[in-house]
Amino acid sequence: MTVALSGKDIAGQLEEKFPGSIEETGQECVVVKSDSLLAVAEYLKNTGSLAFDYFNYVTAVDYYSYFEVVYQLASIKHNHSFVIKTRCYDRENPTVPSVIGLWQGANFQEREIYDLMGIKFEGHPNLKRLFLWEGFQGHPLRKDYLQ
Amino acid sequence: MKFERYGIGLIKGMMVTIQHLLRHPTVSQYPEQRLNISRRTRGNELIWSREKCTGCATCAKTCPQGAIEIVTSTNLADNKYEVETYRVDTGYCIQCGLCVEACPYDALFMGYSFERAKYRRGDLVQSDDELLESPERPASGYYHPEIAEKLPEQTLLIDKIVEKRK
Amino acid sequence: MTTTEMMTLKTEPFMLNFGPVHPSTHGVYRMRATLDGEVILDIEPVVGYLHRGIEKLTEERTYSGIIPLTDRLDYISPMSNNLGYCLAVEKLAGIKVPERAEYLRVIIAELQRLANHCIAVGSFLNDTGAYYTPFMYAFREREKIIDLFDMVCGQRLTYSYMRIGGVSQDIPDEFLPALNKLVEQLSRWVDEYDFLLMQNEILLARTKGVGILPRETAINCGISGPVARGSGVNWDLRKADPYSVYDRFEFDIPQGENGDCYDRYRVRVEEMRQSLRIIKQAMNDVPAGPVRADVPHLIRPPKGEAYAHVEAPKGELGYYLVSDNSIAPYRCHIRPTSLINLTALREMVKGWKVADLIAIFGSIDITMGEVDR
Amino acid sequence: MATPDLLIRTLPMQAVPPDWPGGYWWHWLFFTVVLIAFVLTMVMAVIYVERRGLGRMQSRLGPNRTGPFGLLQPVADAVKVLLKENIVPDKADKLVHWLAPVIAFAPVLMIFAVVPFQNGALLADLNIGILYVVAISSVATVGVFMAGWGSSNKYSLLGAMRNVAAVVSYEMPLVLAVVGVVLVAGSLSMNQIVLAQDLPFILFQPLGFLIFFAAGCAEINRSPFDLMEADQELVAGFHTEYSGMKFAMFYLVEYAEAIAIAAIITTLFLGGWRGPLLPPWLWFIVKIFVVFFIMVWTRSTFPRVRIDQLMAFAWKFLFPLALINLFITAIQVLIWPDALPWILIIVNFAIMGILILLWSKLFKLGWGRLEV
Repeated sequence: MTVALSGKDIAGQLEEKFPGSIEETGQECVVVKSDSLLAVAEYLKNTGSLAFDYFNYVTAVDYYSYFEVVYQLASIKHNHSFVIKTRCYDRENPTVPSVIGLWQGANFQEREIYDLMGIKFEGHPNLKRLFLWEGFQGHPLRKDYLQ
Repeated sequence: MKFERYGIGLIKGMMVTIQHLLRHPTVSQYPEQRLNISRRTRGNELIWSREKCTGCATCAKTCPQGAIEIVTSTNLADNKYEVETYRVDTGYCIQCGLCVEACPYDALFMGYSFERAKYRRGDLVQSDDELLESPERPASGYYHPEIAEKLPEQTLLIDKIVEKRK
Repeated sequence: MTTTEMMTLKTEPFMLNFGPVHPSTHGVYRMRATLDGEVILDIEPVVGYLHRGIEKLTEERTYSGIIPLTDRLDYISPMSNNLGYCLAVEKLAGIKVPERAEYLRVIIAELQRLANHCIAVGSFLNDTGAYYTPFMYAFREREKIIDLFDMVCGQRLTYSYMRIGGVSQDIPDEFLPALNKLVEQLSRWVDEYDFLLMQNEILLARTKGVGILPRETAINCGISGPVARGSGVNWDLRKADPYSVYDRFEFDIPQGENGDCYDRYRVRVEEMRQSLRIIKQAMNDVPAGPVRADVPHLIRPPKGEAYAHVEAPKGELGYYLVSDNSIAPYRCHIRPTSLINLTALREMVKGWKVADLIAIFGSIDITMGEVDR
Repeated sequence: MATPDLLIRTLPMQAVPPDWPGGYWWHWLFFTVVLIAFVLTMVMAVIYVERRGLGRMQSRLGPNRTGPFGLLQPVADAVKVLLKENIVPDKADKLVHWLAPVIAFAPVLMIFAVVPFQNGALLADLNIGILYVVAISSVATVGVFMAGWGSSNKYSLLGAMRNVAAVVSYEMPLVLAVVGVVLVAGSLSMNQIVLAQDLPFILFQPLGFLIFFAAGCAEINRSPFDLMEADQELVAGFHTEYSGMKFAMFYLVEYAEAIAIAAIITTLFLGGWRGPLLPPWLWFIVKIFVVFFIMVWTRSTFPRVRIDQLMAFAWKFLFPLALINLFITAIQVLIWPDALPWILIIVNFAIMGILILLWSKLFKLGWGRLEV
């Protein structure tokens, strides 16, 4: 059974390591500030007791006042999973650091989010639209998108 | 990478194909040879019962495609809804069967026939009388086990092959 | 100029489009390949020709109205898609599924795995050039499975059989005897299949050592399913994170060693045997009882979010649902197995020949409906 | 007007057999008409055999709607394909594109000029018949390459390049296998080779037969060497851009070549028209069908090889074996000219077994990946 790690434990560890990086702590997730996302992700991946080597998915949710980017991680070695989230409040030019350097699997998914939600991933080597054609106006998955 | 097994694997494979040459083919010739379709077939039309329908429009709310259009009026004398129009655009219908499941009064059935190709999209719209059950438009047993029992048993390919090898 | 320089042929790379209309891109996938003669220097995948905006559509539909949409994701194995979605909603709303429905779900999902692997193996062998023979045999066997699906749900491709809180209807009386017969025939057939091509020298030469996906890359790229297991990753959600009643059955997880095309093919054939094993165990103790929990048709799950994943035939298929306590989900993200499995394609095909590109692509087994959504 | 007589005397051509009607020109006309008719009807027959045979092997039925048992399917196909619009790509080299099917088709018909249907029943009994076959059969490749180049399509070009590479490589083992037969028969004339076969040469030359069959399949793009039109990779190879009549020509070439190879195998290894009871021409046709059926059978079973494996198979497997086979045959012909045939047969089969086992062990296809 994959164990979903408790948000409090991880948040404690992260707070110790990167003070001020945690925005909110949920039951099975933490919300980190987007500027410290890369450092947190690297810590989660490379720490022996956590070893989140497997990247399940990344997605984004539009909550009108902010975008929430959700990363689900799993560890094949320890068989546990965890969710980290980050928020960007800028609607015009939302930017999140790309985790493609840590997990290759984020490649197409970040492009997909860029395409449909309009969130830019800094450091992505090939950030182009994935499904829609170049020159398409708007980002369909945003809640305020109208034909 | 080597030619490891001296071509034995090649010959084994050829034995399998030559055996199939002697076996009976598993296909059936459609327009002449018709197999019995499943008793629960969701054919591409809907069967509607005017008597049972109360005009509650649950089917229209459930339909994920919005293919069902129902117009009702209140009959004040009998104090009940009366269905004025019941129209299904089977061109939009995806035969998911959710409306049949949702109907609280068992007034809706999936159709059992399947050869309903038309030349124009407009011909695919069924309304009122075209939706009633008739000998040409039997109802399917989908979600209605009492109808399913009366329909012919489905022909299965697993039975067919065993039959022919004898 | 030295002699060696004079001897070296000057070549010039050229671009070639594989797809979107090509016999073996399994739909409308397009690879913009840079070739040097027959050798592939680079490929760039181009997707989106089948994009229907399913994730956007889900935001306007009721929770049960999404089930027919999930059929159209991976249209080779709709039952697994249904199952994954229903699990996610059940997790979100906290619904307990009756025992009988759980068993039926497992049987149906494993049959679906068999049907999917029939197509995967058949079309992979077809891609290596076996002229439609294994393809036809595989489709014949799939047909038998489809017959059973037709029997339980009345449709042959878009089943929509699973419902939130169970399955749509109970199985008919003739289902279990037919299943018994099917399992018996299928295990015979898998052996015959082995005989046809498993030891064929040409197939071995074409697939062994071709398109190697190392274990580390597989994990790093988030690859799942038979492709990952072919590379030796011991990761099967049926064992690692058992959903439904999978923890009650005994089965093995086949794994490859080298991560080449042949291993992926082998893993699929072995998985078919394991699926048959699960079905045999499950069909003997299907309990009696209801097949559907009492769930309202327009269900309103409480505010919150849930992620549920299943081991679909192609890999980990997940649904991330966010609910705002209305009749439609606020957001439904689908973790597309096929799209993520394609991540490593570029590394896998570099330096191989055109013929290998097709074989490697075929061995990943994708469905465009799921890639583009 | 001494030209015809001069032609007959100067060309290395045997005189017309006395029991055949007419003079030289009548003979020429008669056989030309017969050959064209024969090739066209045979193509239809083998297409039918292939489609029905493949169908049954794949547990389907194959075409069965047109005429009794679907016998008229090839006719229907032909009518359909001839009525199709002829589409030429905009950027194609029009002349080359137009000429290619003709150039591919002509040599295939010419092969049949030296194939004996019966004792002496052939258009021209050249005393270098088999050499003529080998020479002329390669010309079809030019047509294929023209098709690939003229279409200005990259798939076509890749297919054409593969074809040229394959034909150049497989010509060597093919010819070496033929030389073995020529040594045993002691003549290059096709008719003489058939007359020399009291026992079919497949018994004396089993290894030669296998080599010739494999190399022949590769030359005419039959499975498992059908890389040139590999439909899973190159859509349709060199004839991707062809339609209508011109496509029909290529389709015709494909099957006419298969019949030609089957006819040559029949002549060289299976005793040609010789056989008990049935009339000779019928024996000949029956044997062609048997050989063709084996081609259909392999096509339905085997996957396709890759281009580098195709080359490796020609140069590392078939070529050395063909050379060794030639040496052994030469030694046998020199040392044991009067040996009992049955002893030779047993010895040759044993040698074949040993050589194939040994070479399978030594043979390596090589590593397919290049660092880029």
